[in-house]
Amino acid sequence: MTSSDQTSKSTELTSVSVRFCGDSGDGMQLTGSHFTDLVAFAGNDFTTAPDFPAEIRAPRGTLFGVSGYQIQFSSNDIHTPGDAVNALVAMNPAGFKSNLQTVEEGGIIIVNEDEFDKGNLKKCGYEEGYNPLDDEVINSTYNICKVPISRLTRESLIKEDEDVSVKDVDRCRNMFALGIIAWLFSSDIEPTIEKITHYFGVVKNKKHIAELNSRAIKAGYFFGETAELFPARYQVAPADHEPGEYRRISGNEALVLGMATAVEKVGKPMFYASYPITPASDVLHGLARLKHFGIRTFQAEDEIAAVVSAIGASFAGHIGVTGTSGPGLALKTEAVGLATMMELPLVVINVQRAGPATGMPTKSEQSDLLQSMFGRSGECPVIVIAASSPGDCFFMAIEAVRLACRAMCPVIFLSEGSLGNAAEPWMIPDIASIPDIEVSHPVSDGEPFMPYQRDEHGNRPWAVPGTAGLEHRIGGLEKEDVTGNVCYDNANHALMTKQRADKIQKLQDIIPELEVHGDSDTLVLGWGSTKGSILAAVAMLEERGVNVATAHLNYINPFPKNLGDVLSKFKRVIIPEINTGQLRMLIRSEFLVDAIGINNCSGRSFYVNELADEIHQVLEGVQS
Amino acid sequence: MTSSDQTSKSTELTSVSVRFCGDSGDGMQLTGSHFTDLVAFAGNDFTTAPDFPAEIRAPRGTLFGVSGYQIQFSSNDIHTPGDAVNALVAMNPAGFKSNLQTVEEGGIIIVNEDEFDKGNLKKCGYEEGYNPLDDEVINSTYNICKVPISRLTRESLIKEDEDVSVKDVDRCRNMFALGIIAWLFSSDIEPTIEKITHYFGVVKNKKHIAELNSRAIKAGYFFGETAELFPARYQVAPADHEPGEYRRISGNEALVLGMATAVEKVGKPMFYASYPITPASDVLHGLARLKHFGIRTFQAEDEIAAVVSAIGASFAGHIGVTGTSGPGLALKTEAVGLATMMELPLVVINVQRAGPATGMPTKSEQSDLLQSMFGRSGECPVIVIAASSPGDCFFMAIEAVRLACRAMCPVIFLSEGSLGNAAEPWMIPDIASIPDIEVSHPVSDGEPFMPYQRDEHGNRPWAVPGTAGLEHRIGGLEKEDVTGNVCYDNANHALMTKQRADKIQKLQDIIPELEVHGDSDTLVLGWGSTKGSILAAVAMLEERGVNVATAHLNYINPFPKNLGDVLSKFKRVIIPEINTGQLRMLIRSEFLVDAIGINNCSGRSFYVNELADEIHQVLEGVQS
Amino acid sequence: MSDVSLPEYKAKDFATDQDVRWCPGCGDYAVLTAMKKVCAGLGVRREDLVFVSGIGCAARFPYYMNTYGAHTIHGRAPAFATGIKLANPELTVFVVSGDGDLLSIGGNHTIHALRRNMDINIVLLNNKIYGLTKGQYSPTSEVGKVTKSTPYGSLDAPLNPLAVAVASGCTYIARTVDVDVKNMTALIDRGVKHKGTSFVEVYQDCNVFNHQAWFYASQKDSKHDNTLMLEHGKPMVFGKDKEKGIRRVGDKIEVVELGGDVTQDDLLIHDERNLEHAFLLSQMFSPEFPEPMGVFYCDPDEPTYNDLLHDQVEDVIRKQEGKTLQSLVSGNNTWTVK
Amino acid sequence: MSDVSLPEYKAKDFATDQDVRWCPGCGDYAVLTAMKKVCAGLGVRREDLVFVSGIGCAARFPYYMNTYGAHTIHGRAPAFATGIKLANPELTVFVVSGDGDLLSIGGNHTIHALRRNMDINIVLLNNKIYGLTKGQYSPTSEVGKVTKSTPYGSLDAPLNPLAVAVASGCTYIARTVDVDVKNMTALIDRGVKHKGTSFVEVYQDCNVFNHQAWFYASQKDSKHDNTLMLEHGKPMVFGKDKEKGIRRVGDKIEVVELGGDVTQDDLLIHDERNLEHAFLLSQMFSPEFPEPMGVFYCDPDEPTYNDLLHDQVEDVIRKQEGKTLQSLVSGNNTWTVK
Ligand SMILES: Cc1ncc(C[n+]2csc(CCOP(=O)(O)OP(=O)(O)O)c2C)c(N)n1
Ligand SMILES: Cc1ncc(C[n+]2csc(CCOP(=O)(O)OP(=O)(O)O)c2C)c(N)n1
Ligand code: SF4
Ligand code: SF4
Ligand SMILES: [Mg+2]
Ligand SMILES: [Mg+2]
Repeated sequence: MTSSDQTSKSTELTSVSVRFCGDSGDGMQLTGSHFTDLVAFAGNDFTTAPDFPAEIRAPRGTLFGVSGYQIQFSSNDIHTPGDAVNALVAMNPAGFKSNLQTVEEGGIIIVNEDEFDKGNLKKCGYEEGYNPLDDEVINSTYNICKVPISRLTRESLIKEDEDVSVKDVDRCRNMFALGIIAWLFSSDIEPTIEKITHYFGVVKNKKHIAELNSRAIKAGYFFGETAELFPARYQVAPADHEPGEYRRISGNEALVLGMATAVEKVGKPMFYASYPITPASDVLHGLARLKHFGIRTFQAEDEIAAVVSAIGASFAGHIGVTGTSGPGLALKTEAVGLATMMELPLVVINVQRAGPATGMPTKSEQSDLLQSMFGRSGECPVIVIAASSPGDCFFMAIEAVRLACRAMCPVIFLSEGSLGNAAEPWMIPDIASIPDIEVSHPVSDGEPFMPYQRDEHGNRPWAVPGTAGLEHRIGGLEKEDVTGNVCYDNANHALMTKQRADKIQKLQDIIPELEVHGDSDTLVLGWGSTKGSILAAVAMLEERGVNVATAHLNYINPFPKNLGDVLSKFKRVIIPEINTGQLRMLIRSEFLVDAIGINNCSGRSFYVNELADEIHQVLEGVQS
Repeated sequence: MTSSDQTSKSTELTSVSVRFCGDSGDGMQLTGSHFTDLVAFAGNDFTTAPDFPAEIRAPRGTLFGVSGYQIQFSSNDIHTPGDAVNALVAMNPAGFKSNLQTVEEGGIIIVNEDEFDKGNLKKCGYEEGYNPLDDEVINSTYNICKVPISRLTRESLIKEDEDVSVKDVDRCRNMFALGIIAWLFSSDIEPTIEKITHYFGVVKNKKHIAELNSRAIKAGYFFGETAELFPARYQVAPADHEPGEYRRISGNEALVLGMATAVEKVGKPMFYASYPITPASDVLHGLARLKHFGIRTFQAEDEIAAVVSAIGASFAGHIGVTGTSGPGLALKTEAVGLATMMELPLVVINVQRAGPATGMPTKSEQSDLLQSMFGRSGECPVIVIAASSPGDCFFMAIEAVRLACRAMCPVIFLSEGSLGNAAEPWMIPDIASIPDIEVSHPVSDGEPFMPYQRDEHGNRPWAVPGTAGLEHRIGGLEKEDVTGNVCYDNANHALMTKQRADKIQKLQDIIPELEVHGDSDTLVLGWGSTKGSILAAVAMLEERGVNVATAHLNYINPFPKNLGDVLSKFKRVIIPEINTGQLRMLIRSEFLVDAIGINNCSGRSFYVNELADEIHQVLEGVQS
Repeated sequence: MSDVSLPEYKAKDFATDQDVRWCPGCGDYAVLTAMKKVCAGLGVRREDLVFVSGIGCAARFPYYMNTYGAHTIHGRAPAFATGIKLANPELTVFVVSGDGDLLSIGGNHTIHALRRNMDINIVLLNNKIYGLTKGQYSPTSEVGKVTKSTPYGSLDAPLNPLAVAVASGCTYIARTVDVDVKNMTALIDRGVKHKGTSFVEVYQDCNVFNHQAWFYASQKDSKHDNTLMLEHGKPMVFGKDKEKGIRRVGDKIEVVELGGDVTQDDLLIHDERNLEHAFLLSQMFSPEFPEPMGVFYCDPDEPTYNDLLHDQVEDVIRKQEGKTLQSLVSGNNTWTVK
Repeated sequence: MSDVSLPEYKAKDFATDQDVRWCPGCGDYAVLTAMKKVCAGLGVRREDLVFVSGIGCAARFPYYMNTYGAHTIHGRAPAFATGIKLANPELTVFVVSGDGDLLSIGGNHTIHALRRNMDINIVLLNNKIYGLTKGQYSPTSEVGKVTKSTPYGSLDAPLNPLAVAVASGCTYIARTVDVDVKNMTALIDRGVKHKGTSFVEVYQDCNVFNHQAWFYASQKDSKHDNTLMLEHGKPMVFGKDKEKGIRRVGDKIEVVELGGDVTQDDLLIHDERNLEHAFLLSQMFSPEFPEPMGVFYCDPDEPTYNDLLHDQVEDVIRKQEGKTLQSLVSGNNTWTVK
């Protein structure tokens, strides 16, 4: 917690990181989400990071059943969910045990002490007879606040004259905890109470549940006020956000909305075919609800059927889109080659997760960049773009559709698990102000139709079945220039290979140039989700009196036109990545720049101070 | 034809390129193969390149039904099937039309003029009334020898007192043509007659066919002698081959024999699972015959089942091998990731063909190198090696098995269509002199078994089902170091990622260093099939007084230990490839060397003079 | 899709300018002939027809039909066709491909297309061999088949395409022989008009790598004893002079000679609406039984996936009418920064 | 594989040191219980057992069996098991996986494993949902299923696992319900002992995403009317007091109440050697019919792929005896350079 000011009533902080954790059944995601609403309404900037248990529900109280939700909120612009946690809420010993090391020294830990019984302590592997809440080292390292949340919740909600279900009451513990935290950070609980009342009361028609939840949150809030558990109360001033209307958005939500917007802007329906896979499934779930916005979704029998049916839909004149994560992308590669050869628009979304193989499905990584660039047989270039924040997924989704249509070519759109699931405040764009995407389908002029006759951009016409006079056949065998007939001629193959690469390169004319921020002889160049960490780390370095410039790549193939120029202006280029150096490899090879990598391939984002330190070390010549 | 000497009887040449072409039904592959035997027995060096029709049989006489077979033979070491053809045999107009441009100016063209009738001329698209054999330009450019092969064959074989089938007789036209060519190049036809006699007479028990064929070849030979069609007769002296026993071998044959040898050397059975695909199917066909050499083959339902069953076999203690071509490799990538994670030996053979997508299945390319390096999700390094000549496929197959077992890791073994189908003389290795491949399987020592406990090379133990006390479970989720339990810990993932990469890097200790030949400030660095073209081009440049050094990479991941050193010694590095620059990209990125590519992505090998010219141009600073 | 009246097509109008590249004598030619006839008579505009295939000799089919066409990748034609049909249900979509393509690498897409009852038309050219890759055994090859990849004979029992179609819930299932262009035309035609997936197996001769594999069912001298032409509601008779029939005895069936005691009334009646019966037909193998030709099964009442999707989309649009994109993007949980 | 005598196993000997990570109340627990019993009683050494799975909740199975195990990739378990079995036929190989894994992405490998009659044992944990990915519909979900990926209801007709198994030529086909551990144990046990592929479908409750999907077939109050326990050679009766039965009428079957005119003699007799009968059983759906449990089909006479391969290998070795590797490498067309 960075405290900036002291007031009599509450300590003013600029930035706070709170983490809720407990059993998967404890409703931690919901609690975190509600708290995020509160800080959002209070005008703070924020970033969130849910931390799901690995793939599977687990028996209550076990370590692998722990679910967490972290939020950092601030009066400044922030970009990451925070390195160290300032306040942890642990609803059970398993949550406590597995999250303790994330808390800063001296940080507040609110525990539901009722759950620290023998059985639960054993379930998460504490030795018989040991209770960490009594551990001296722990008590001296952290500010442990033991609250009998289970008991207090029951006591507040079970009244003699009312007949309530104990199960329903126990389900409100998380709201009690939320109340405590809300009090601690001086949040107004009214918006949440309103939402709960509306959701349970009106939508679900369960007034009594609404009532219980509201009472629980109030009880927690009042408990915080009364119990004098905490030495101080804190407050985070509203951030200095650009004026406008805001909402909270996660990367997967933004992607869904971006696709819906692209449909309107391109004036054509979208066909989204997918096979469920973590962390991309939510894109399918989201789009499946948007039939009224021109989107048809298809859950295929596997990833191959998904991508192939999407190409079929593109052939039939829809925007064919498919989404997946790394292992699914591996399965789709042969078909992406087909789309490249057929020269049809196709968007392949890859919400990356930690690999290789099944890897760690719930952890995030940037390690599919080279797969996206090169993971196909033959010389098979495709467009590769990446989103750099949750909200950016919206705009890059539109870009993906624009570029696919413009170049009649597959686009691989890289998101990351950490973007897909994380949320941030997002200034709601004015849809009307987003430019249209131009697409045209030829009609017959009576002449024989030449399906591989290229226009000034090097693109072939997108003739759609149902159009009289343009009947033609395409396929995965090499095509003859202009006619599109099957052709095994050597010179023709060389020409077509070049044309397929060139039309992508030509997109440099219609993508934004790379912007550089800051003045230094060192450039920190990033791509994808690292944007937030890099900005925060650079700001931290600035505080230390160290200046570096930054630039962030959203377009990987083609690179922005000015990338070479930009790189040539710096003495030193540092590339931080959540992999072992994939962008670095591309940059080194293309520009022969001795780029230095800062790499973290551990399935999590950079910690800001870790990244700042590593950049600092590079600058001091102490390469780590 | 490079003539080196004149004798009264026949002109002595150092090198000749002959091409047989005709309809798929004309037996051109067989004719070429027989002729190859003749030059082999005569002690010439040679290289061959069959040129199959594109994928499919076609109606007789059409252009796309043309089948060709080219052979270059020489008294020197040669490495390519020859750029321009010195003598062409065209059995029909379609063959003539589609192969004319391959013939050198002034070259000999023997045509079966009987087939140049209206119908056949029309079938291959000549204008009505036009016969290329009467074309003045053609006649002045080439040395056209019109021979009524069809008629002469019948006349020589149909005797009044014998009852032969006309069909059988007509099938001997190719032998008649072979006889002519044999006479022209002073070849002894006896070995072929013997072989034919044995094959048809003994093996097939069709003495009359043997008789017809022998008579046809003799008739052709005598016709050459009598008809005075040719201004001169030629002779190619035996090459100065190292003494020893030789055979002819193609890359796919060598690969099969290499695998059989690996089985003996490793002392374990091999399980080869594959799904047919051009040009890799012959590996399946060849291995399927070797059940008595410890090899079981399995034709799976698709490429995925093939690779996965091979991994299953490796788990069970066999050497799991799968083979395919580019599109099939694309399908196997997810499973290769699994083998990487399970840390089991696996060999994946990729006989590359021209891509992307279905591409040009019968044409060759080197364009799957980057797919092999990076075409998997996550950080998923594998061993990548490549064969550089048909015969080298034998040795690299053994290497593939050795490295896979040594590092408990998948090996992608890159061959090429042009290697797989081409043949060259090969000094038969003494199997006994090939070192054994060491593999050990642990047995229980009573302690709990740790499946991911690494040895000094960084490899985990290969414990095989059926071994008491070593029961364990492995899978595609990230494993905990040592125990192999499923593990989502961040630091562990980073560690395992590093260990998987490191053990491959460590193989540098047991693979040969890169050898450099020649003394120059320019290095021509190749990999795969370009070896032959590079050597020939460099020799040609030497004749022009230009010296360059050469080195050839058989190991791509890891690179030979001394590669960086080698590169640093040269002012200029040129990398010729049959793709758009895939090895170049790896070299540039890893060593920051401004390597210059000479690239031909047209589905055929380099022509030697083309490559020599391009290297020359680079040296003169005129980069093409 | 356009409003001027339909042109009168002849079969030859569907020929393309591409030379047909199958081997002389290949059974695929007959299918091409039949298909052109079907297309000429469908009452559908040329531009509304789409042919989709995978990879193989058979899969060259689209190149020879002057309609829209896609020659995709090995095994994936049903998925490609699904995308087309769901994007534009007005199109008449065909899948024509081989036994390796549709049953080996593509087996899964085939059964899933069938279960969805997408209104597409699948024609399986079954030559019991991999033609294009020059003669390996296929999933329909008989046990013991000696091929390049099985020099000592294949070991795996063949997959039964029509049994699998029955089990997968296909709503129109038929079989024909390549040489019988007339019946083939009629069966495909009816399949196209059928609402739902149609699946037609064609016994196709590969003249080069598996010649005569089907001669028992296609040649004059043998076909009468080895095949049986199905007619809905009619007794199952066969033989040159319809002198033989199929009779049920308990849980089994048997071949009987007609005449004497045995009359047509004793015979099994073909009922194309009965799924168990269709399964039974799929288990009749020569020489023990004649192999049925014609329509095994037809259920015109099952809704198609594309219709259901269409209805669902319409329904959602109706219910959500008036929702704007801007309101969707804004969501209902916003705050304002001033 | 070793010569000392077989240890006496108890079910609990097959537990591993790994915590079982399924949700409380998940039907997978019962299968684990049954499987440990099966393994304890098989007479096979622990080290000769291998469990293979794909990806999914069900696919976690191998981690909980103290034998050799492989948790592979989504859909590919049958192929992995095939490789193991062909490499070492002495091993007893199991595939345990979910409906998404074995029938959606892995459908093709499943049917090809079945047709090959590889001697492996497949247990399908069918919960009619994708559990691990948190609740999308699966290929066995009923039409109209509202899930995360089908908020307006699914459109595709489900795949019928046992019908597909029948059509694919599987030689041992059975079904059971998760709660019926006793029968499940017996059915899996018999399947393992069966020479050839055994395929056992388990109606498995996903307590979290598809709770109660099978309650009609598993709960005391409903199971008697909704299921029928098959017994070879016995009439097909069901109901709490076996008061109902299945009777054939012409080409169809019907449910009848026993008593009055109707006796057990009128009922259909279950014959597990009859494939058409097995297909019929696969088409019995509640509530119209009780859903059969037990052994649908068993053909112990079909040779297994692994045995055929073994024989072929032996045969080739015998015939080629004495051939040396050096002679193979040298070939028979050599020349000598001096
Ligand atoms: C991914 C992939 N694997 C393999 C192949 C090679 N291949 C092409 S066609 C074919 C099988 C053809 O058999 P079938 O479908 O029966 O068609 P047919 O040629 O017999 O008509 C194979 C294996 C390929 N093109 N792509
Ligand atoms: C290639 C690939 N695609 C998708 C996934 C995501 N995935 C994991 S399990 C699963 C389905 C699980 O359903 P089922 O097989 O029925 O098992 P259950 O969890 O219901 O037991 C999916 C789609 C994956 N791991 N790999
Ligand atoms: S190989 Fe067989 S299937 Fe292919 S075109 Fe020739 S005859 Fe037809
Ligand atoms: S999600 Fe369903 S299937 Fe998976 S473990 Fe939980 S209850 Fe079982
Ligand atoms: Mg076929
Ligand atoms: Mg399931």
